[in-house]
Amino acid sequence: MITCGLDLGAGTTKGVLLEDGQRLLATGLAPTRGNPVEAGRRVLERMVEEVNVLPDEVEYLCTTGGARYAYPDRHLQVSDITASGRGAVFLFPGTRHVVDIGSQSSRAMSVSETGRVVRFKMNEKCAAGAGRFVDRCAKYLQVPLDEMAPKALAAAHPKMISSVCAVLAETEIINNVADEVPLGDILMGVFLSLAQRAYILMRNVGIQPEVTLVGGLVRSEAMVRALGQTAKVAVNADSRAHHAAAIGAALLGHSRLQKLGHRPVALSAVEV
Amino acid sequence: MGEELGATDIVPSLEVSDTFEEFSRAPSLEALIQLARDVVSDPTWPTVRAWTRSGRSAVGCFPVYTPQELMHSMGLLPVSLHGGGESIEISHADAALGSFLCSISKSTLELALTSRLAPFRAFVFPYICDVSRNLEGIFPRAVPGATTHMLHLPQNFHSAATVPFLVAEYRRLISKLEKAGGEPYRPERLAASIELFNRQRAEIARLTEMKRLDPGKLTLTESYLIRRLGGLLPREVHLQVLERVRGQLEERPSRPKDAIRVILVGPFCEQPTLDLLDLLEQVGCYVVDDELLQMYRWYDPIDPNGDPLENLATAYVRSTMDIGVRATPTTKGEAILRRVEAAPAQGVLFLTAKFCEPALEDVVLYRNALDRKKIPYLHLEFEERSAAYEQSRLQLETFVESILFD
Amino acid sequence: MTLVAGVDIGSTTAKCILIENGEIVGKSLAPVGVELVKDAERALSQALTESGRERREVTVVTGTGYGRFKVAFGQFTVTEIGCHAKGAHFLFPGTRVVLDIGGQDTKAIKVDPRGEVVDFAMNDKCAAGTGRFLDVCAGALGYDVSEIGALSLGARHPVKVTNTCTVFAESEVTSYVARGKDPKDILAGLYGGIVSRSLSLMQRVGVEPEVTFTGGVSKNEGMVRTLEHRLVLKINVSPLSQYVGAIGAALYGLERVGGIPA
Amino acid sequence: MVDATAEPQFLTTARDRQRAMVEEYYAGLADAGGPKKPVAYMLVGGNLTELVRSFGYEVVFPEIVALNCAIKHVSLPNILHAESQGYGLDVCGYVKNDLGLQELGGQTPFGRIPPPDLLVCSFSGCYVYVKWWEALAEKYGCPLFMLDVPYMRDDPPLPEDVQYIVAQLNEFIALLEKTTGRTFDLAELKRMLAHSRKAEEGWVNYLASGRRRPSPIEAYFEAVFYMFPINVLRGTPAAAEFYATVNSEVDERVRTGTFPVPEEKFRLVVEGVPPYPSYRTFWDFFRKWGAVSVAATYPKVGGLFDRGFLHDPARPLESIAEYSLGAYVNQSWPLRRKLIEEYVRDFGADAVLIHGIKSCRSFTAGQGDLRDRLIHDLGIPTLYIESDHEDPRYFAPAQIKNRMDAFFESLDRRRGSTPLPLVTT
Ligand SMILES: Nc1ncnc2c1ncn2[C@@H]1O[C@H](COP(=O)(O)OP(=O)(O)O)[C@@H](O)[C@H]1O
Ligand SMILES: Nc1ncnc2c1ncn2[C@@H]1O[C@H](COP(=O)(O)OP(=O)(O)O)[C@@H](O)[C@H]1O
Ligand code: SF4
Ligand code: SF4
Ligand code: SF4
Repeated sequence: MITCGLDLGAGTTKGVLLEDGQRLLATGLAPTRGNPVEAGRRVLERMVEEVNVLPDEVEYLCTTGGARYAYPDRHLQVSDITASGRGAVFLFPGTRHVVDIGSQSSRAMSVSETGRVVRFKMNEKCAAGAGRFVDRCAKYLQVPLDEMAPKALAAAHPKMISSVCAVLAETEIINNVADEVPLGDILMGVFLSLAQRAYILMRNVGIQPEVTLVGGLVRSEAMVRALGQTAKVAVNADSRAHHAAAIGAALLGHSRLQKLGHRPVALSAVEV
Repeated sequence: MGEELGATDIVPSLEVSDTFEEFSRAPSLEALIQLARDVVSDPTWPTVRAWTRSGRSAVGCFPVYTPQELMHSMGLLPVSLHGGGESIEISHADAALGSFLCSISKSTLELALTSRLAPFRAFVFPYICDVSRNLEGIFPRAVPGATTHMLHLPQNFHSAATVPFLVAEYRRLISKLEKAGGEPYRPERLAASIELFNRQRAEIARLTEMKRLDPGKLTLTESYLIRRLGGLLPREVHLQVLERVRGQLEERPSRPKDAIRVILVGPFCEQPTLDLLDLLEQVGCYVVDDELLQMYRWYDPIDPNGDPLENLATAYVRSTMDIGVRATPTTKGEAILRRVEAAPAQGVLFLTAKFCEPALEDVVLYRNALDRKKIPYLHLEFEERSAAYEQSRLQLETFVESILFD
Repeated sequence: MTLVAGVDIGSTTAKCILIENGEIVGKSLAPVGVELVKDAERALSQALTESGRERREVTVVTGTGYGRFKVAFGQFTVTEIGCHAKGAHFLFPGTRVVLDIGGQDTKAIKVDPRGEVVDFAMNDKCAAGTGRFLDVCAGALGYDVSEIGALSLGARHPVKVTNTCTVFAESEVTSYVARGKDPKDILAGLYGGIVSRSLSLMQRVGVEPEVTFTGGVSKNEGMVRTLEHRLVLKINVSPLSQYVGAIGAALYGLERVGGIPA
Repeated sequence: MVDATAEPQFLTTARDRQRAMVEEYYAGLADAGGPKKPVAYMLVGGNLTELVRSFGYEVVFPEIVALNCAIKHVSLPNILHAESQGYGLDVCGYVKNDLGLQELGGQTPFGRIPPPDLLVCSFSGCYVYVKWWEALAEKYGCPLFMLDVPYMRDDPPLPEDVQYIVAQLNEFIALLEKTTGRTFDLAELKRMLAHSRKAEEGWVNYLASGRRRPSPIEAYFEAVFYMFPINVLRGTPAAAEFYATVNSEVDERVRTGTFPVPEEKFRLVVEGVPPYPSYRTFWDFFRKWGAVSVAATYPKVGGLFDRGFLHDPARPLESIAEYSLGAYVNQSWPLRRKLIEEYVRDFGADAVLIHGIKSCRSFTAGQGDLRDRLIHDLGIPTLYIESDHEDPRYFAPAQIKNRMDAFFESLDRRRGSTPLPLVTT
């Protein structure tokens, strides 16, 4: 029984194929570029090709992420907080606290042993402290995203960024460059500043080990380190955790399918 | 200040007859609700214009506990002010009031500064919080010529001196209202008004009880709109509306769906937008008890015998509900647990107006009690003019899913 | 014959103006980078080159803008608030209110008939509603910010941009583009939002004619039109609007050395 | 320009005495709590210090503890802790500091703050008081007395307002008798009120010296330090003696020509709660421009003694009632505006500075309207600056400095001065 989870995020669209609610068959990723439906379809197509199954063998599709309602060929949609919680516990069964940092938002949640969200907290109105900030810094400092972490981890005296704004922080970074702060220190400062913001959310929810980081920022080892240092806890991380919400969606899809006992018809786009 | 930005676009849309017949004659429940929706969303005060057309005066009442019975008995139309809703743009009020304040205070001032409160002769602000209180202090300059009054609402609910003080306080108000187009105060007329309001509140209580027992019968928004009319229409008319609604609802079939039962705590003063209220039920909640529009529900029946002014004051002291702007030390936690049990509800939705400090502070006390009993809850903040509900939807769905999926 | 210079080191651009005999004789504009001190020097030398003058001819250099203390070679500093007032008064003597929207902040300034600041209001530190907001959103539309001004004219069905946060607005714009919305309509929506926030700031000082619009964003025709429409007022915009701060600074310097103010 | 890095000129003996009094006070709290030395928590606005002390209570003012934490830069951990308990960003910083501190065990750099045995809520001027004390009552379960003080809309207050408070005070006395087992000692209360009156007279003299030109006192930044005795130690002889010391130093200052800034250039009236977490930085921004505050509303949060009210031992309860009505923020906006306008006139001020607090609505809501009236109706130059009284995260030095500079620059210009020489900082 194969179920698909699609996480239609603001920055990137992530997908997974899951077999019997247990085995990850494939993961896929594509930039969303404002068109989640197309991105979702592309991710699905590629995954199906990769593992060589017929599209029809994917029996249930559950969407999540900001554009979860936009994708017509779904059977169910769930919120990305619900999904991330499930996904994190799937990857690290001991998880009781999840931090999710994506391109535009950061959230913290506490979860039960089944991955059910017990309490959560997110920033609503302001994108400060989210991945977009990292992207802009990368662009400005001309360091590709993947090369940020090694440089940041070598920092001797990380320089924190005080500006709250994901856009205006650039100016502060300019000043740091002007003051000849080493690149590594600026980069690590960026991650530590994000961690600081995430930590406030985490405290609001209540921190309980194990803590798992999910979302795009998990790709950066420097972010994992920064979060661990700031919150003074060990942080589970795994590159598959970028797909945590997609995994969670696939899992919930699986349990729905089991409950129903048969494959339902797809919902068409009901609302945005 | 002085120039009239925005005032130019006040174009009265809805017209209401000064007999308010259309409300008691609406052909169906749906038609009535549509009418209510139109009236509530019209920033040009159609019911107030209808009332004042024959030379009568209207009083704007800021939430929560204004003694509307008293105004009614003096031949005035008490109208609940709930800010500007989604339709108005804040461009003047921020400057006068500051940015870190609830929407209702800002948009109420914005209405004043753009001459949209011209149909009113007087305004009453109760001391429910520092914002309401300070707003009163800057209001007269915004609506020159109108009377404004700050009503001190006592917070000592145990002193023998409180009722006499509140009676004296009401008398201050009376003398102001008499100068603002009110007929002279007469106790027997107040007693009659109290009886009328008792009947109106009893009907509202029936309506909310119906929603509690059979939440598929009417939506939260429907129930809200019907209640909200009470602050806009003459009370006699509203009573008729309520009685007809009761009859129509009895015949309406219930359409139950798979939803969780929650109680809604926090919006006792500023009111969420209709879209947000819709959203609560769309994502799969049944709101079986709420704090919306406290002003029409603040008393048990008021004793119609004896000195009516004293009875009105006693009612405030004895039987107002535990909301954020009424001091109830050491019992807040228990109160929320009782309400959850009485509903009965599976969870609590805290929906507080952004920057509403009294509500924010209570949430913590409530949360502590709910945590002890492991009752799920969600806290959201709302603003009048936030058209983006995606973040609220996300959080609401997560909350519902956390209860629905195990 | 006093030649004076004003150097405005903004958050986004460095501007320099040379004034002689009450007339502007040279100007320069360049983006600011990481070394503000050098940017300031470069702004001045470019303006000199452009006008064929030499450094030693300049009697006084006055610095303004958020990087004013980096105009290390200057003799005086004045805040950009004072300079925008003075500069706007110079260009439009009837100015009573200045609205300056630059790269990172927005200011409303009330001035008296002599061009002195009576009152001012500024926004909080957030990129919402500033030039940066437009830069980012223009990027999401696939344009440069200098192209979007004319583009928005003639919008018929402005979209509603619900997010004020620059980051959120950027993806809102992206999704409108993906849905095939007309860039005209998206821009009109963006301008509407910025203008609302600017009006609220202007209300703080009180709106009265004449209103002069300064700063880089005033070069955006669509913004000018939207503002005029909402104010129901014709507003002053000079071709030199981005230089207004530098003009004011130069004039302050002139006064200081006893020259004839304009 | 003034060298902003130099120490401001304090009245050193008085300042030392004040420091010692604060230390003694906190030291005295070390073993307080419980039946032998019970602790009452009280609020500054409309406080009942004398009455509660006459029953042998030690008094704690969480607002003052909070501002002390902020000045000492230790408020943020407390605030963050309260936020992690669910207190939102927009809740008053004092409340968050206190509730965070309580949860963390009450330890401060100036001593441990004991938990309350009695909560006295004088609801005078701030609704947050009610909410704050509710939270403490829910946490500690100790008795709470709510003194409902009518908002001051009429000056002088109506007799029914005073009667209402006196009736509540009598009920409070009965409660105090019950909780302490002591009987009310009227003579003792009168003695204490006499001490208070003396202190109040001294304080009023101190404040009045701001009328001199140049002003020998800093009526905002410096006066804040001298508010401690008038709010916390009223009813003791020490408070009265303290103001005698202060005033003799003010005289000394006039004689020797030592002033808060070497050259007084601008005389200000200041409205609003100070930005305690960045107190010195803020002050330096002023001193740099030769600006001195000659009168301020904030030092009157405890009571408007300088407008004629003094405690009266001959009318003990009535005068306590009148006192509690008179807290500055319990004045309606028309009365607040009148006071500020009078200060501008009586103290010969050049301008008004309003410091708005993001998390305090009581003081702040409507300050924009005040600003507007002062500038546009009365032509008084006014600057509005916003930050916080407790939360260091809200202080944006560069922006605040820019606004100050622009403001003083324009004031200076109106006097016909020219731009500032460059200082590279
Ligand atoms: N190698 C990397 N190093 C640092 N950050 C990364 C890396 N890869 C991705 N990211 C961050 O992850 C973000 C995308 O996260 P994602 O969870 O996919 O967001 P969304 O779901 O909102 O689209 C990007 O904005 C980027 O900042
Ligand atoms: N040709 C143009 N058309 C439209 N907008 C422009 C143009 N040039 C600059 N801008 C806008 O002006 C902003 C810079 O304004 P400026 O006043 O120079 O800022 P600052 O003084 O803060 O450096 C840019 O962010 C951009 O949005
Ligand atoms: S501060 Fe920056 S990230 Fe935050 S709302 Fe403003 S623009 Fe967005
Ligand atoms: S919403 Fe809250 S803060 Fe605003 S007026 Fe009402 S009670 Fe006061
Ligand atoms: S007056 Fe302001 S600072 Fe004081 S307790 Fe009330 S809200 Fe807080």
